Amino acid sequence: MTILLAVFLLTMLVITAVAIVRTRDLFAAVMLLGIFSLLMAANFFVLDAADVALTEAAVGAGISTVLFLGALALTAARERESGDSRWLPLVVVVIMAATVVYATFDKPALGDPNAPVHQHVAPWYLSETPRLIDIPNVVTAVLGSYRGYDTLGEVFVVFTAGIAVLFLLGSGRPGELFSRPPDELSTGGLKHHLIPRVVGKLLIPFIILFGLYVQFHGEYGPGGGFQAGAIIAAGVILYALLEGETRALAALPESALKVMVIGGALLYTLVGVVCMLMGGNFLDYSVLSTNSVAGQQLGIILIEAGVGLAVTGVLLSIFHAFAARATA
Amino acid sequence: MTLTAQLPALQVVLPMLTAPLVAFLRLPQLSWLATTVASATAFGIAVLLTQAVLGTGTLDYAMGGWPAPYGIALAIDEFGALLLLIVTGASTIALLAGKASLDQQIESARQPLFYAGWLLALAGLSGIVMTGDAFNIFVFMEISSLAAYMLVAGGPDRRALTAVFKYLIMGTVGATFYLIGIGLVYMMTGTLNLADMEARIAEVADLKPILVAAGFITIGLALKAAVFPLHAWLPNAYTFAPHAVTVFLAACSTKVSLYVLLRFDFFVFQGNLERHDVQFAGFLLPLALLAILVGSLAAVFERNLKRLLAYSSIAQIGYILLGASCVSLLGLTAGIVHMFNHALAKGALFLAVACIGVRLSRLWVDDLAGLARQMPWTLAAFVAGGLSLIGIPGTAGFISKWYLISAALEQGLTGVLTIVVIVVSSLLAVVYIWRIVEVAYFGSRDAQSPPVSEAPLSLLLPTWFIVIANVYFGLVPALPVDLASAAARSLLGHLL
Amino acid sequence: MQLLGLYNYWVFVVLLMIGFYAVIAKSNLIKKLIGLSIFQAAVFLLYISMDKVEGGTAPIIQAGVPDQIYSNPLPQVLILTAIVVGISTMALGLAIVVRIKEAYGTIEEHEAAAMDSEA
Amino acid sequence: MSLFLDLGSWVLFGIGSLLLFIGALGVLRLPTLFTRMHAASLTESLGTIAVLTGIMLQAGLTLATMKLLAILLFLLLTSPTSSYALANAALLARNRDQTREQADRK
Amino acid sequence: MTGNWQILAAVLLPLLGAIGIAATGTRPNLRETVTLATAGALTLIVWSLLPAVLAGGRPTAELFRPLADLPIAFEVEPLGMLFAALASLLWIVNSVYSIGYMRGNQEKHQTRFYVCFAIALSAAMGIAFAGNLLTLFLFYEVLTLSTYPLVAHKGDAATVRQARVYIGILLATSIGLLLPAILWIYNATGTLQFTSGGILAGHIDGPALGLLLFLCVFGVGKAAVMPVHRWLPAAMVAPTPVSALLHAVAVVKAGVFTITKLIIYVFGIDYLFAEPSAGWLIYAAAFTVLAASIVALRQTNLKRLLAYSTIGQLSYVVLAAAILKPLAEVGAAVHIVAHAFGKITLFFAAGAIYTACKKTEIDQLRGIGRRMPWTMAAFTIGALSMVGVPPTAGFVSKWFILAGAFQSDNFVAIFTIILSTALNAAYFLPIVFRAWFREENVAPPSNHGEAPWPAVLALTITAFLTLAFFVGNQPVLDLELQLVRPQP
Repeated sequence: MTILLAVFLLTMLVITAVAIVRTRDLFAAVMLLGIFSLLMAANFFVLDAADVALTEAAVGAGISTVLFLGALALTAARERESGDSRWLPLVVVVIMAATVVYATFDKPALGDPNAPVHQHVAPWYLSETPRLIDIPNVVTAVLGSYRGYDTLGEVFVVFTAGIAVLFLLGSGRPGELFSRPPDELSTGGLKHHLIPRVVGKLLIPFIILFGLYVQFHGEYGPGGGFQAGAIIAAGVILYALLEGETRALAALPESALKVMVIGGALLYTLVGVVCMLMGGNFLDYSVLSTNSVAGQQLGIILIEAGVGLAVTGVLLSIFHAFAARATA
Repeated sequence: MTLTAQLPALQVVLPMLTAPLVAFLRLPQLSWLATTVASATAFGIAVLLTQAVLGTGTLDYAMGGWPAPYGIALAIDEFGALLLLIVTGASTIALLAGKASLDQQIESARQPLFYAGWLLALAGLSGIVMTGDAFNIFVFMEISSLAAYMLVAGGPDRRALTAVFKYLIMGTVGATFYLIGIGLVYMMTGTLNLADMEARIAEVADLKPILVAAGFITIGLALKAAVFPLHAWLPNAYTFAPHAVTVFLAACSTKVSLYVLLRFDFFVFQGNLERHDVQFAGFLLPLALLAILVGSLAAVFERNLKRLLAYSSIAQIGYILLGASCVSLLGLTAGIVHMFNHALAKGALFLAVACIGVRLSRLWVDDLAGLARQMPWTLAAFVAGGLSLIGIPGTAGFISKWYLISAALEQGLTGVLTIVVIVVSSLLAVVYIWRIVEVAYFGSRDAQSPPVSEAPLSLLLPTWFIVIANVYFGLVPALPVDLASAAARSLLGHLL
Repeated sequence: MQLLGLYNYWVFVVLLMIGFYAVIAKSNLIKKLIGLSIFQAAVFLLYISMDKVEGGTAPIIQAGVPDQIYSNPLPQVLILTAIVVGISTMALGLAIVVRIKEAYGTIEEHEAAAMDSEA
Repeated sequence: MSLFLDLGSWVLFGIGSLLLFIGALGVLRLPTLFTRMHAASLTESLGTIAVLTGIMLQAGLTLATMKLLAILLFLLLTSPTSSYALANAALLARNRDQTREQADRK
Repeated sequence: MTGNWQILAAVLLPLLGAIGIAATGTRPNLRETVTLATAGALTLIVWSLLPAVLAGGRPTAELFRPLADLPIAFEVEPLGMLFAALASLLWIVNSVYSIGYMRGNQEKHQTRFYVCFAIALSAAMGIAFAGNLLTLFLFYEVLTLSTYPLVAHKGDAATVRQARVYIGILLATSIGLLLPAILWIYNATGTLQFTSGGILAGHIDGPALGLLLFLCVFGVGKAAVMPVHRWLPAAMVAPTPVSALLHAVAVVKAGVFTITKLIIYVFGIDYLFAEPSAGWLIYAAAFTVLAASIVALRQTNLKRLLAYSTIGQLSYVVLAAAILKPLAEVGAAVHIVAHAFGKITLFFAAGAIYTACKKTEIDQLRGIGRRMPWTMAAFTIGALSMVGVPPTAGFVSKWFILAGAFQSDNFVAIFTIILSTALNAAYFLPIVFRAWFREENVAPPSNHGEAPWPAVLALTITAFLTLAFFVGNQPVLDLELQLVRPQP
């Protein structure tokens, strides 16, 4: 039965992708991209990847659509035809497709349990986690502890994106982060749209609450720093859309954003450094407390908090950077 | 917890720790100072690591305390140590020299963010070089690329933006190709640790996904390393980036991607795919030869000084690949040594360009007319760097030319073609360096352009330090040659 | 199950190609970025379709159930990281597009190139 | 007792899917934007309630039911608001076009 | 930094001198004294090595060790000793002359001139004492680069174009041909050390040896063998002391010295003699001698005439070396000395004439003998030495080369020498005759007398040396005969 659902979702994916590429109206393309991410999230869920589905939905559908719309507001909304030939790209693409299809001939079939992927590293994770770290969600265990160095790199990718956008779209005036000071920003929001404001004001606290739930529920069910950061950021962005950026900046001022961005990145690195100081290797949480399993759990909670802080701070800074940029 | 045992982790953690601290500082001077100190300490650590590696061979460090295939393990061998020296050295020199030129090109309010980006690029590059995990390479490659896009986008000219956009698109496509490559290899071997992967790849070696994976990885990394047909992003990116950034990136960013390419092709695939060396040489040798010729020719006809040196960089990358595609101990040593020597030669040249850039706004070759009289020391440094690029004996360039030609001689008949190409491109290098020497020394400065004074001492001293390093490593190249030959021996472990 | 396996990879190939085509053929910078995100999304599909085990569920170990088959957690961790890398690159790309619009007045690559060639 | 619950959920599923089908048909067949939106909002409100209550009956008094209840409440709040926002935007856009047409015609 | 201190001093002293000259750039007199002091000290050091080498010793020294088994090392052997002694001696004379010339013509950039001069001499010393091919190649390139600013001294468009030809050909031949040859030798034999009797025996033979010889001979662009000679006339745009340096003291001599050294110490005389594929060298040298002499006939500019005569004379040395007989090798060495003395005198004379009355064309020189008797006397002695008339040095070297040729019945060599002697006479003697016995046809710009005294002093010294060498050539012969007799 699930085969039918999976095939349906995959076909919808392809249709949406083709629609995205063909449409000339960029606004429609961005909306379709949102739907594309949602379908992708559903697909991931069908393939038993709950954490990834949540991330794809929160980050892919939520934040990326907001960013694209922010950019579209500052640039043109319609694509002009370039007119140069279509054949060369098509030929290159077809050759590429042929090589990749050539690769899929003797690969293991989907889901067959004795594929090499399931023989080597994965069973160790599944069998050892209850003994070593003892948290139900193995994905968070691998993300936080076994491959914690990857996730540290990941936080710093987000951090780099944050400072890069601030560098490009920032104010260039000492002390101010965004290109227009808070008082000049739009205070209107959807002032005269009563219904969205009322419903929005009702929902925002629950969105933030759900974000915190996802943050701290990461060890037990799908969730974690990235997803929580995205959800909380989405909540605050909704507030900014409804009440105008000035109020949003009043709620979470520039200094708060700076602290969150720096705090998140530093928290993660300092946890690693503390582990070094206490005798283990970098990011070896078992030295954090007397009992190694408790140490691991403490470590994971701390770094997830660091990730959550950093991601929220960065996503909000990026949104404000785009929003505060004066429309030319 | 002995400090030396923790050094591998400290190498990456140090710049990572300072980046957030520097990002939102009020005083731009303080951010520059902090960045330079961090970069200098990173260079110090790199030197210590190199000594340790020369002493005891490969250094292993399990991240998070987890054993190799399950956790992420750092593995620093001679090849990695050499690259570490190049990356941290280039960053330190570019920062020391670049202060004056950066103060001109980047407004002071944005400088803290800029220097934070610089530190992240340094952390990313040194992270790639040390890690022994395939996916970890991808993550750090993304950190260094994003930071590099930011640094290049800092350039004053508006064309820096279109250049950096093309750089971003091609860089991301390259990284994603690499990701597909690792995915296919992971699908067939079930592991991401390079050493473990190399062990387990033997029994699935002849299956189709592995061959296509090798292709994807090679193309993806070739894109990141600006190997000949995929080099479109490099000339504009280096031309319109701020001068200090060009010094840093030109010296080490493409070489790190070449490091990953060589590590994958020789360490992982070499032992297992039986006709791999034929395929590798057959595919990359023509590309390398084309890169050398086209790069040198384009440089001869180029009028913008920085783009001229960028095209010459493409030719030099061709040299490194040429050495590697000889698939012999001497050839690999030549390629790896040339990574070091090219970093020195090109570093000196771009530092000299930075000195000129501080005084002149437009850097076209005919803008340099008669400049040698006003800026004698800068132009002397430029000529010295040029001589090292050509490969005059007594400079670092000569050592790599010496190894490259002797490696080609071992190839028998195809070797003769390689030698002809090397010689022709060296002569082309003579042509484009001498064109600049003639304009600078014998051209006449037209009347109405204002008199130009010599570059500030803070820029000149590091430039001349690198020039003297060029000559020193030309006469006593023991350090890079030992590291390179040990690296070549470890990479070719299976063939010997 | 066999059909779905192949279908999954075919969709991966098709999405990869659509994304790659958009990156190469389209001259609008935002359309290129959208193409890039489809291109990366396809790679995510490749990784995640590796982790499915027949009859397995998401790798969340409930204490009660003894011999439950779980899917492979590792590709999921990798893709978690890759998604956030994708979004970061997207954010930086969009910031550059905004700056290009301010500098050149257009976000069409061929128009910007034309303006440069005259200069 | 469980037979009765199963029967109830089956009935609710029947009603829900019927409503969803009618809604989809409406979106396809109806001419203008506003009529289509009317059909779409039909599926969002009633159809969802029926399907979700059916699942809740299946799940019985467990944590999952509470989560389903939260989803139901969330949908009930957001879908009408989004329909309103869409309609409002369409209305504003249409007025703007008309005023522009009148201005052109004058 | 180990080994015999004199050798290291000889190579590094001019560099110190160069720094000294650069430092004292602002005070001309102090700068001149530093130049002369360095030149004097260098000659003393180099000549102090003479007794050791005459006694058959081979002092060695080492500077750096860039490649594992290839140090930058020096080993003094008779040929190198001769070249070094010649170069250091003539540097003193040349410095004296250039002081007069530069002051006389108020040339600008004089500091740069003397600095590059000193560096060039240091490179010449390096080439002379080189113990292996790598060291020789290193100093060979330094010589090319340090003489470029000298050639492009005037700095106007024409000079720069000619300087481009100069640097282009020299760098192209050295990187293009010589470097691959060196690497081929290193790759085949595993060593680049100069050992008497050659190192190629058994490693490279048959047509490959001919090809390697081709690479070496045409790789050494400084020897100006015919197709790669274009740079020498192009270098005439330089001021005369530079041309004197290029022709007599350093650059050309280095080229020919390198080829002789390669033939003796890398290829080995007997090994090359037995190899038929190496026979082409004699024809190339002969062709160069004849063609250069014929072109010299039609030259109107005095300095270009001397340039082509030099190309011819140089190929004499290559011809002598190519005869591959011990006596001919000695003749080659002696000809290096003889041509040095003769040609530097001729160039000094040309420079003096230019300084005195700005005349450069041959037909302007009618009757100049009476105005500048000392200069023209020296010019005559130089010309006679070029032709090879008995009292001059030229005769001695041609005597030995002919002896070598007869020893191996090499008729090509004999015929070439005789014909070229006739051609030399044909283009030198008319100038001398017109200068003394014809009336002035062109009114001189000023009623000028001799050139400034340092110039005249220098050219009389070299003229005297040309004559003295005819008599006192015994020490040089003993030095060179060591090449022939096996090592004691």
